[in-house]
Amino acid sequence: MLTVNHFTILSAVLFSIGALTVLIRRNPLIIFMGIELMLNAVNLAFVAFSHFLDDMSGQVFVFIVLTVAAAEVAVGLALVVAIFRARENVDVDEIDMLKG
Amino acid sequence: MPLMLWLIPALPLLGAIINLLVGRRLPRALSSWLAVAFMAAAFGVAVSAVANLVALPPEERVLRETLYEWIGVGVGANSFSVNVAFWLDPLSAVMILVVTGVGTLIHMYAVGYMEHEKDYARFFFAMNLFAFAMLMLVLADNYLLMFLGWEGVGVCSYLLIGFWYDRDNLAVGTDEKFLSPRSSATKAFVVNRIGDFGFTLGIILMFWTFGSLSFAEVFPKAEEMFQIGAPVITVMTLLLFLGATGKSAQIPLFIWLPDAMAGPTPVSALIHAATMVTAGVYMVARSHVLYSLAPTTLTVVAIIGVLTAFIAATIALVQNDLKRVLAYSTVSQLGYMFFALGVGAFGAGIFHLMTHAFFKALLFLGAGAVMHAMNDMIDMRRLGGLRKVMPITFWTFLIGAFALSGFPLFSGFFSKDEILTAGFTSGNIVLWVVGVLTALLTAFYTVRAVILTFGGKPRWKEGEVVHAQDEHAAHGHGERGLHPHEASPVMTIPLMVLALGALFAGYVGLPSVLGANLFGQFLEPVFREPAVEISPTLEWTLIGISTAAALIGIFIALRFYLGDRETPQRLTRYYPWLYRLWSNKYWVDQIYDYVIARPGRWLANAFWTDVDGKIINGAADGLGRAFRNVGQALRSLQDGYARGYALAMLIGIVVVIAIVIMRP
Amino acid sequence: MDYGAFVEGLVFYLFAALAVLAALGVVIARSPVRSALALALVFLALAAMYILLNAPFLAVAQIMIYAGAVLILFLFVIMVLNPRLDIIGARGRGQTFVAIVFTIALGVLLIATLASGQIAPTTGKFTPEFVASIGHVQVIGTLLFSEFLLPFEIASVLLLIAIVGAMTLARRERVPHAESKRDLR
Amino acid sequence: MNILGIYIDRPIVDFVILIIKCVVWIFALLTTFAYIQLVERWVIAKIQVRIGPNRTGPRGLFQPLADALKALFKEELIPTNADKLVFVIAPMISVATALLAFAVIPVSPPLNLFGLEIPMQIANVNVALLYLLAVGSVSVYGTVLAGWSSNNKYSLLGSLRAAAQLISYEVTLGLALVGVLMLTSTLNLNEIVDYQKNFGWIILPQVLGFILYIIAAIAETNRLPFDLPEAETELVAGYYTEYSSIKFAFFFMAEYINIITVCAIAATLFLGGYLSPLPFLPIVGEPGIWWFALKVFILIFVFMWIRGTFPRLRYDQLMNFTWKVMLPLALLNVLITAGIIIFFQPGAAQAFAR
Amino acid sequence: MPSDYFPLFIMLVVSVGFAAIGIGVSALLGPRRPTAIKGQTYESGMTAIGTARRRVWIRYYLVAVIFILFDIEIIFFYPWAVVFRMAAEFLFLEMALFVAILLVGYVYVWRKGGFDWY
Repeated sequence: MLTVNHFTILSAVLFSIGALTVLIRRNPLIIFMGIELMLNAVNLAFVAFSHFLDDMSGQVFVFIVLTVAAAEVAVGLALVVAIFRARENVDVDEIDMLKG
Repeated sequence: MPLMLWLIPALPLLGAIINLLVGRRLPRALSSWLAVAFMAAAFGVAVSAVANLVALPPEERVLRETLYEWIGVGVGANSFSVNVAFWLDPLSAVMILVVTGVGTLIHMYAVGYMEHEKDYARFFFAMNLFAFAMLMLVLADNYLLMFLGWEGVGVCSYLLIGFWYDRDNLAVGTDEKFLSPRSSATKAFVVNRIGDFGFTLGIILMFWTFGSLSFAEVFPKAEEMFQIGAPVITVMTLLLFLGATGKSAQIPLFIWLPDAMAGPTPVSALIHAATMVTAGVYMVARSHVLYSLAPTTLTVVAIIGVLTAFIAATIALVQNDLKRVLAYSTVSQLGYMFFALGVGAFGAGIFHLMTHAFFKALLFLGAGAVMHAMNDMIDMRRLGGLRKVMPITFWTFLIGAFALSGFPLFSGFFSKDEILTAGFTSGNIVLWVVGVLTALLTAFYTVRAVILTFGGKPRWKEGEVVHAQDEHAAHGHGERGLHPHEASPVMTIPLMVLALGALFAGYVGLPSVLGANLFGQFLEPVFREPAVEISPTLEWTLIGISTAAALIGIFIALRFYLGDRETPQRLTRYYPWLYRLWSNKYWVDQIYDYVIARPGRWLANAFWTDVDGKIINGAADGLGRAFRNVGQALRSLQDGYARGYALAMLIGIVVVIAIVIMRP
Repeated sequence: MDYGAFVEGLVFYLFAALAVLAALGVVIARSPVRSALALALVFLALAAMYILLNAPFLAVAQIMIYAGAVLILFLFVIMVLNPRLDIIGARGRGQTFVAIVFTIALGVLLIATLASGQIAPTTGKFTPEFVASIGHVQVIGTLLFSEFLLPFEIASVLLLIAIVGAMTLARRERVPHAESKRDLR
Repeated sequence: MNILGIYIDRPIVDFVILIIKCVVWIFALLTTFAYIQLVERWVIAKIQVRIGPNRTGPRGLFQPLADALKALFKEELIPTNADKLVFVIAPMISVATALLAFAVIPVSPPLNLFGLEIPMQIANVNVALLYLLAVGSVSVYGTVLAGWSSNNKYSLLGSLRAAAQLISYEVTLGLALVGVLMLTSTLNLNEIVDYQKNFGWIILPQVLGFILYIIAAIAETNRLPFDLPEAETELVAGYYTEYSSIKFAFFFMAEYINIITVCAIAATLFLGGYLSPLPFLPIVGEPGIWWFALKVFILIFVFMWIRGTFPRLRYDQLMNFTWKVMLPLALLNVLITAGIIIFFQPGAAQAFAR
Repeated sequence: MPSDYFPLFIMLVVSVGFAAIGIGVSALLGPRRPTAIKGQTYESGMTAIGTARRRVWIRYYLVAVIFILFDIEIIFFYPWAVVFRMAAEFLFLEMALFVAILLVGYVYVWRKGGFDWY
């Protein structure tokens, strides 16, 4: 029998891997992918809880998250493209204008 | 049929949005007629809503419709919620019919009047938006939503007074200098803000006292919790009344209304005569439950009302600008309405509000037609003889003038008479005497305006080039000199319809000796006024007195301006101080300037240079320096690498989760 | 033996393993295209999870939007920019090491939290039987267009902003020779 | 929770039947692909007044077999600088998604064989239509990755063009089907066919939707006049320039199976699926599958006809066409359908009975 | 029910298996004699110049962005369409608002030349 823990633990593992991707990769595109991975992990948890609680709100929420993620990727990648065109470079470690 | 109250404000709003977004791209006729169409549609919906209302038995005549919860805080006993909800009872029914009905006519008139303006889309946008705000104001079922409309009409009024923001002033053909439209708009806005401040305080106090702002909750609670004369209610009503004096141009805040004439004439007609300025009257009438609990406030309201009526009437006597005469007469008539409210005759006040909307809109539109014909020249000293040139305008204007002066059997006669009767029976004989005197003055200056404008011989020459405002003249037809002509049907039809209203609107509220006061009965479920029983003899006497006042005023005016032309000048010579007093409007503007504006400016300067410059800036700079030093120290932690920050965040999250888990 | 539970478990562990391995692939793949491919596998595995969780509509939406649109956009950007193959690791090895340690700590803490918790008894009315009787898409549609109407409409505003934002950011310069090129046709 | 449902009663039998069905489906599709491709050569030859294949076997009937054997035995070439893993995976994605898409299409009413009722589709799922779109969007990967991994400029351009075209037309394709859903209120293909049993073919109220769908489908399958991605004159052969042997055959196979699939979807959604066009005719035997096949082949013939007749579009015309013409038309179709439903309520009884 | 989807899982396994077997068999049967020339990419018979790992036109990215947003629109349309009959007029208004807002973006893209391919 599968329980909610099966899915939430999988979700936790995927989330951690997503976080790791964000932290150790230098290519902003792959960092972005890590973020998508984290979002998906959370979605999985939502759907799992939604299923095991017999409540659909979680699923509708995931549906909305899909929309938000798509919009986010569209704009985020546009930023990457813009930065790349300005600096001919997509290494996040060389984009350090946040420096205080 | 489902209730569609929300449509009434929504339709003008839609029109406003369309004109805002695409109005400039649309053909001129489409853009302007669209605005008219939305107003007419709103009128249609309003009529059907009122029909629904009337179909109910009198005691149950309240229709409510909640759109959604606007603000909701807390649950249970201490919760506070404000809904976007509408409330239609006989009082708001009268208001929406006036606003949409008269509004539609004025919009239609404006199509002709604004024909040559380049910014017609902006104009109709603001007009429709104004109608939206005004309808929100009168349909709101709570004070906060009403305040939304209240502020909304203020903003629209600002936009419309300053419509010709690029001009200097409008006194065409004379050397008289008035405030420029933009200054007038600012003045109106600022003066209104003072009133609004009181209104806001009143609302806050109300919320503090009752925990609610909705009519349905506040009024029963007020009657339950407080005795007549309770100080809280008195303060609250006084504060609300301060708001009303701002919006409805009463002493001490009446000074903005005459300057508001700098806006286009349809604006003056719609906003500064028929609707917006009556918002204060409506608000006080709406809050009659509260006011009935505060006799002190009622006395204040009555005194302020009568004083305003009298003072404005005296100023109107000596104005040379036709629109300004009408503006002061508006202030004066609003004073009458407050007088009625102040003596507890709420129904009479609303009755006068309605008849006034008809005839004053009519008079303004007539004045507008004259301006249109005379290249914006509005100085009565240079008009005259227009009777032959513009017959329709003349006759309709004359009807409006008779209604305003209270000539028997015209609409204004009935409503004014009802107010005076109520004033007399309430026992305030002094106020009543001043009211009657004002009625006499009203009749005088009204007829004076008619004669100077339309009667006698022309004081202008055909083809004469008047000194017109530069770019306006270029858009109008000023360059070709004066060729007065009757206005086009799109302008005269509203005039005629309004004239019918000015003639017959009074017959719904006949005095008891002549018939039934249908209007009063209609409003009765709202106000629950006890009908004052007075003897027919007394009533006939009072009717006779007000008739006499009107007739005497008219007679003097005829003597002065048709017969012996020397009399006015002689009077001016004999009583120069009186003339100066009136023509300088009691120096109220100057007093405000010395008492408030200059000290204010001085104080602001002091704050700016000393307090702000030395104390606050010094403190801020010092703090800034301190932060900068600390920041320099911390700077080394911020290496600017996004992933470093992300890692720091992760570490923080891990630590927090760990702490949460480890905690027993 | 309960075949149903057996197959269910089999499918779950199969796709769970696929998801975790593919996710690791995202982290360690050298080429961004391969990372994207691995991510696509994660998305497919998650779609399978959604089916196991009786949410088939979300499963297809997941594939359509994430695999079919979002990742395609990634691939396009990779090809438009063609960044050089990059190496794992931050500027210093220290940061990578710390990151790995703390990510593992995060995972362990999350799992510990989740495993220790007990799910509340079901209260909702959307039991699998109920959803099956109406249809999953129908249920989602009904909810989305009644209870969640506002988020739905706001989503359109969000998408509008995204369109405008992406257009403005990515297309800063208008090709000056556009007209002349048009003439050449 | 038991996910296998019906399989509990007779799990092994059903499982075996399922495996057999999958294999049968794949081979049926491959055979159809092979002979359609042959037929197309004949048809195009006729249109272009040529002769067409006639050497291998009687009238060239063994030509497909010969092609298959050749593909298997040829040397496979992988460019030196290619990303080899991705290079190999790409054709697999293409062919697997093509095969997967067909799985939800009901080709006939359930068949009675040896006393077992066997549904004539691999999976009867409730989100079938979305599933088809989802599989379609995944198949884009095959194209993009093939072009990118080859490390060839023509291939890269071809694959980008192809992908841009595919995703652009996918929007219209998806929107063109919305009208059907509004009428039938379901995404399940069997239920859509049932709806047509009661209320007539959907093509009648959905003419515009059908036309839009067919145009988008032609573009989705990279057929002339929308075969820009593989335009020989500009891009050599587009994204599969570098492919040879079985991998090339896979792309070819995927393209034709996709043609079959889109035609089968059109037949199911708009032309009554396996239903007889003349329901009052006495039914002999189990004709559903033959009606279905007939409809699909007619549609495929239309595809061939169009290919033989129209010239290739220019790429800018192609993109303009979908975004500026097809997309508004598809929205218009939704609007029209909404109007039809609101004012005439066709098939209302069934929709509310469900 | 998840069990409805089990056949798709089997079909996935079988199709991928088919593809893998095809590649494997071909690799076994076909000859393999790679040379440097064979390993070159085909550029119309000329020697290949440079690598194909270069940047391509930004417009492809723009198409993909526009596609994403319209893909979302479609995925919203489908559940809408299947429940459309439940409250046709009301749902129509809801979707009309949604589409109207998106159409603003569509018109924006059109006006900005996002669909022009020159």
